[in-house]
Amino acid sequence: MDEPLLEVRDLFTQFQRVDDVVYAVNGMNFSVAPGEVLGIVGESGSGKSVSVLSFLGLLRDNVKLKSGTAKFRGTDLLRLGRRQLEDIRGRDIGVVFQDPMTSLNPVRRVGDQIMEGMITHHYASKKVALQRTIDLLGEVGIPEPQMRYRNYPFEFSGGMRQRVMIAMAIACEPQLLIADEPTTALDVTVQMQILALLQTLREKRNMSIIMITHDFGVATNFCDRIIVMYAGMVMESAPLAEFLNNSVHPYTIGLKSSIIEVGNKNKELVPIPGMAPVLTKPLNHCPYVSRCSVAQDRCEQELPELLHVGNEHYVACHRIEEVGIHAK
Amino acid sequence: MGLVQFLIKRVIAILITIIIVLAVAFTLMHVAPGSFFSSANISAQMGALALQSPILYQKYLKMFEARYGLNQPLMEQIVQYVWHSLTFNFGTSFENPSVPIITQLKTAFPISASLAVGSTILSIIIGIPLGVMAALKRNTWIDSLLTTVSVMGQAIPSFVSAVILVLVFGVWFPGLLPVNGWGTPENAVLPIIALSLGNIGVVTRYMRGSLIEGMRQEYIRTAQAKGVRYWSIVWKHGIRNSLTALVTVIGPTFAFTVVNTVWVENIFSIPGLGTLMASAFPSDDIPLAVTSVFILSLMVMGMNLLVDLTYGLMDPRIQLK
Amino acid sequence: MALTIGEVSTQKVLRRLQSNMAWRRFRRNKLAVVGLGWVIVFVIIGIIGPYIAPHNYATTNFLAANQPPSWNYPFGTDNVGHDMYSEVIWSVQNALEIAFGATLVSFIIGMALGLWAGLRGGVADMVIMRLVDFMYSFPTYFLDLILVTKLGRSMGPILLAIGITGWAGYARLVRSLVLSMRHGDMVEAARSLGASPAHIARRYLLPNAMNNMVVALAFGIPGDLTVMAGLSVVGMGLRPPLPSFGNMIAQAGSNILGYPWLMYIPAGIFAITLLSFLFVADGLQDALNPKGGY
Amino acid sequence: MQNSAPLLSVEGLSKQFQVRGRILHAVQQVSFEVVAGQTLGLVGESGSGKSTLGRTALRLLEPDQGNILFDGIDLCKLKPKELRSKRKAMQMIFQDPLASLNPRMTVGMAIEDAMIIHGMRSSLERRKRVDALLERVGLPQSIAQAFPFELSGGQQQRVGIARALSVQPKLIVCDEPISALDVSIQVQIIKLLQDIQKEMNLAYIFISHNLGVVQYMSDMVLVLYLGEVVEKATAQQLFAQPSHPYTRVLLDSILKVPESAARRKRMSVPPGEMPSPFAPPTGCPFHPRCSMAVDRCRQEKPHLQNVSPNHEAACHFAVSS
Repeated sequence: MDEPLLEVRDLFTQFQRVDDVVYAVNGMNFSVAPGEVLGIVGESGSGKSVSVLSFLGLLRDNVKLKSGTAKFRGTDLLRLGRRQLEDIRGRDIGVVFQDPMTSLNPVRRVGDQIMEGMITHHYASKKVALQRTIDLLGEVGIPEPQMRYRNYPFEFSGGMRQRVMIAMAIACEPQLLIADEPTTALDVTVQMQILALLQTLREKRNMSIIMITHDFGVATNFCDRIIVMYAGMVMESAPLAEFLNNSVHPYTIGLKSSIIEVGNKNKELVPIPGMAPVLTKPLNHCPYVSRCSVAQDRCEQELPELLHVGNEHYVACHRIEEVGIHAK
Repeated sequence: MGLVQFLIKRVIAILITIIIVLAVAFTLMHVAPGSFFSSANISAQMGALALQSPILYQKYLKMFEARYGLNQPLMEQIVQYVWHSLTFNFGTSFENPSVPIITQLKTAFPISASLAVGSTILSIIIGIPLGVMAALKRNTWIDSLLTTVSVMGQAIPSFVSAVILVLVFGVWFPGLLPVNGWGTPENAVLPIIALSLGNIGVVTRYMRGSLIEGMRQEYIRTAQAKGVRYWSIVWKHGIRNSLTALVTVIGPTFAFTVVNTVWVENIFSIPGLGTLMASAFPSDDIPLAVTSVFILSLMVMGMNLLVDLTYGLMDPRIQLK
Repeated sequence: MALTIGEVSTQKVLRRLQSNMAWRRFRRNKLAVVGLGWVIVFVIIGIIGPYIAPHNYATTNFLAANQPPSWNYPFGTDNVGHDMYSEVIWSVQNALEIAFGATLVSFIIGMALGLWAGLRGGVADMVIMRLVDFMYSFPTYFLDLILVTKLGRSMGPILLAIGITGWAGYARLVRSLVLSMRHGDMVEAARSLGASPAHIARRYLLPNAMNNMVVALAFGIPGDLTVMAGLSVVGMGLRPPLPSFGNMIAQAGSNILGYPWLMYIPAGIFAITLLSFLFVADGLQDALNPKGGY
Repeated sequence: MQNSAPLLSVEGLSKQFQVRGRILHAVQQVSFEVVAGQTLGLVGESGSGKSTLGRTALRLLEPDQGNILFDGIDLCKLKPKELRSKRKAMQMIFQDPLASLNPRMTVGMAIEDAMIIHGMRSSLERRKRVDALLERVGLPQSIAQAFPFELSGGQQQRVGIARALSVQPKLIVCDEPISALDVSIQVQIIKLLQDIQKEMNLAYIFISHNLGVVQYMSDMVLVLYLGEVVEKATAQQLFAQPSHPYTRVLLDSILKVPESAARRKRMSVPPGEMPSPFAPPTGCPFHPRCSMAVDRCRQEKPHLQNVSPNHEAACHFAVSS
């Protein structure tokens, strides 16, 4: 396999709140190969966004602890100073956020906002950057870009705003694009347009994408590899084919049988009982144990490790053998 | 195009406000029982004359009535008064009948205006960097110090800080700066300081709050994701956006500054509108009192108009509405 | 998380818990606590003042005029021999009447008009908001001056004047609170339950607007105190010898070079009082409207 | 299927809003029926008017046109007081349960409030009923003393359901009741809604942008586009034979978890975005995005017509396709 573009090992992130500490990410491990599209799937509070934003230094300032390594092309991002990290953000790694309305500065022209990154990184001169901004707007599918670059965000529709965000993220031709729930705020038809756009851009540039989403449909149709997160941990990680056919973790299986889809009217929906744990204490056992149908004593005592079970397939479960056999 | 329409609308609104205020003030001052012009008051003032010399009394009464238009129907009096005021024809005061009020205003108004405007500008110039500092050093000792000091500045009225300044520069260190009068640039120093303390507090606190709020917005994170340098983010996305919001507090702040000017002028014996007012009100010199109020209110309304315009120019979302 | 409390009267317990949380946040703000202490002392002096003041505020004694602070006259005397100590004590009472009386008048007018405008909408809203804009477009202090000229320079008229000119801010606040809630899911849910407008106002709107209102009220008090004293500065405050901080400060101003103590003490106490009210208001703001978790 | 008399029958319902002088036709000429014990699904993208329709059908918003017959009574003719007392038969569940609950009421008080409004039972009985309701929606009784913000999203939605049930309604409008919830919680809530529907013979109007959920829940489905019904069919027919091009575009845009890696969906680009509801296109509202559009579609507005029994579509080509 290729040398990974990004390799994250043992990442921990904690937040200080007024009265307590939130253990948001509890030992996250994953890597992204050049050109790969990785999907990180999880429910709210599973730490899927936090884990990625934390090594990019994009979290608010109440982070209490950040540990582990996040090697991007050999450089550990967690060891970089603010200035060095700024050099990488926007130039080598672009980010698209969920809500394009609040993620754009409402009182600055979109053209200026797109040019800002290029000028910061001395990627292009002002004049070139302007031309490139217009080209980018055209490339992401905004009609009449030579007029529209002077508009303000509120003059665009939701889908168009997200296109502007994407143009901004790819302005300096990054090798890695992080898309944090980029279609969650959008209607299904627009979601499809945005995903199609991302796919085209990726193919043209051969950049890697990390797609953070709570939507299994989006992840499985868009990504090459899927990571399922729960309580700040990776529960299961597998290449798409393996994930679709052989996923074994009780949580993954529970989620799969909770998905309500068109055409599955007769599918038996099996709800996962209970709710996600409150992460105000360090984890010392499997976080899924209280909701798991196959849990044993051991699951309440030990934290499961992420183990390789073959075919680039990783699972964090004490009951892996029993479950695995059961699932097949 | 939208802006011109907006401007016309606002000017009309101001005109209506002024007319209402003038009409109400006139009615209150001239007609309501107990006013200077009520028959009870007139007979009390001139009763003795009526007994001594009824003819002279009648003559004086006629003159008095003609002079203040009392012989006309009330509605006409009001209309006339409003029209006169709008054309800056204020007549003469009771105390000083030989000098038209407009002449008095010509010296007093520039003094008050320069104090109010000067201190507003000074407060903005000083308050913004202090507010930015407090916001960026949030929850440190610098922040607590700045916040506490600005609360104190806000809480202590200008007439109290003015007397403290008089105490300091009049009693403790006399001769350093003049503590009363007007005419030299030095004369303006202490009054402007007294006026500005509170406003600096307001601007600092507002700027702090709005910058903290602004730096929490998601577009800040977007700028960070683009790799934009910290200070560039603070300036381009934080401070610039906060300034737009700051413009909106300048209106009310200026209104309060004008009131404070009245007080400070009295403490430092500055011959501005406030001093005129302080001599007019207690001695029931109604034309002068109402006129000073009118001029000062006009100043406030003018500033409000300017503020609205600036806001309209700064925020593209308003322009296009 | 879900609380487990005994079976009895849990609602009251919870209310207490909630107010405890607010109190805990308030207590964290040291300045607010100190301010509250001073406000309490101030209120007590205001109530018992007439009984503890050694002299009547109007008692003059020319033999003891212009004395610096001494054992007999702790705050000194002025040019007609008023005991400043007694004068300060009497002034506290007047200040309190304004602080709570005038502010309350404004508050009640503002709340009523704001509720009316926000709930009824339409023409009522338009008229009230025009009135609010009107009150906002020039300093109400000038209106107070004109009103006091008309109504007279004693306690009642001044209180009334300040009260009936100061409501615009409260009205605007209540209206905006009501409007923000009126079209929100909470009120929609209550309406879909079949709640009457009166029920919605009483059980949903007012309880949720109250915290903001209390904070606004607290911020209003120092403002009204300042305006009252400001009337004295241009010679239109309480008619002397009625005692007020404004009068003392205005009078001392003219004698400051000769008898500075006449200024130190009243101005100092007045400033500390205003600060205390503002710190308390600030503390209430943090305690009642905490913004987000982190 | 349509044998029993409908519980709710809506005819020609229209609702428009005025936004800064411009008229927005949020709902236009919509007719439908809801049978007791059954579910009517409303689907459409944001801005299609589905939420407005749900609210107008309950007369929470005043309709501009149309009739609403609920349980044999014309809702539009009721006086406000009569309407309020009728509300206990028709309830609502919201997308954001936290926003729909009063933050100053405990869960118990919130559920009780509905009973208080309708003058139900003594306080003791109310409490008993609160306990019973909490148990029914799967919450522990101790939660009655908690405040809404202390609960998880799923728990909050259960409280919303308990409150709606407290007055024993016949119809509940569910406005995106699960779209704010996590996948694993969604199924819990769906199951709960289905169970109580069976138990209490409830009718639902189920509003959602998620076609899968709508298919799962509904007996009949209305597809809305720019405030108009473009297709109306039994759930079975709609998903088996979508007749309106818009319905087909919607169904095409859905990303299902594929059975294998080879069968994942090609991201085809459905054309265009929903036009501004302020300036809807002439003729068929969908024509600018429709691959089949011809001149006739640009000029002539298609009306709902039968495609097959219980299946109508508003498309000039509906029958032939």
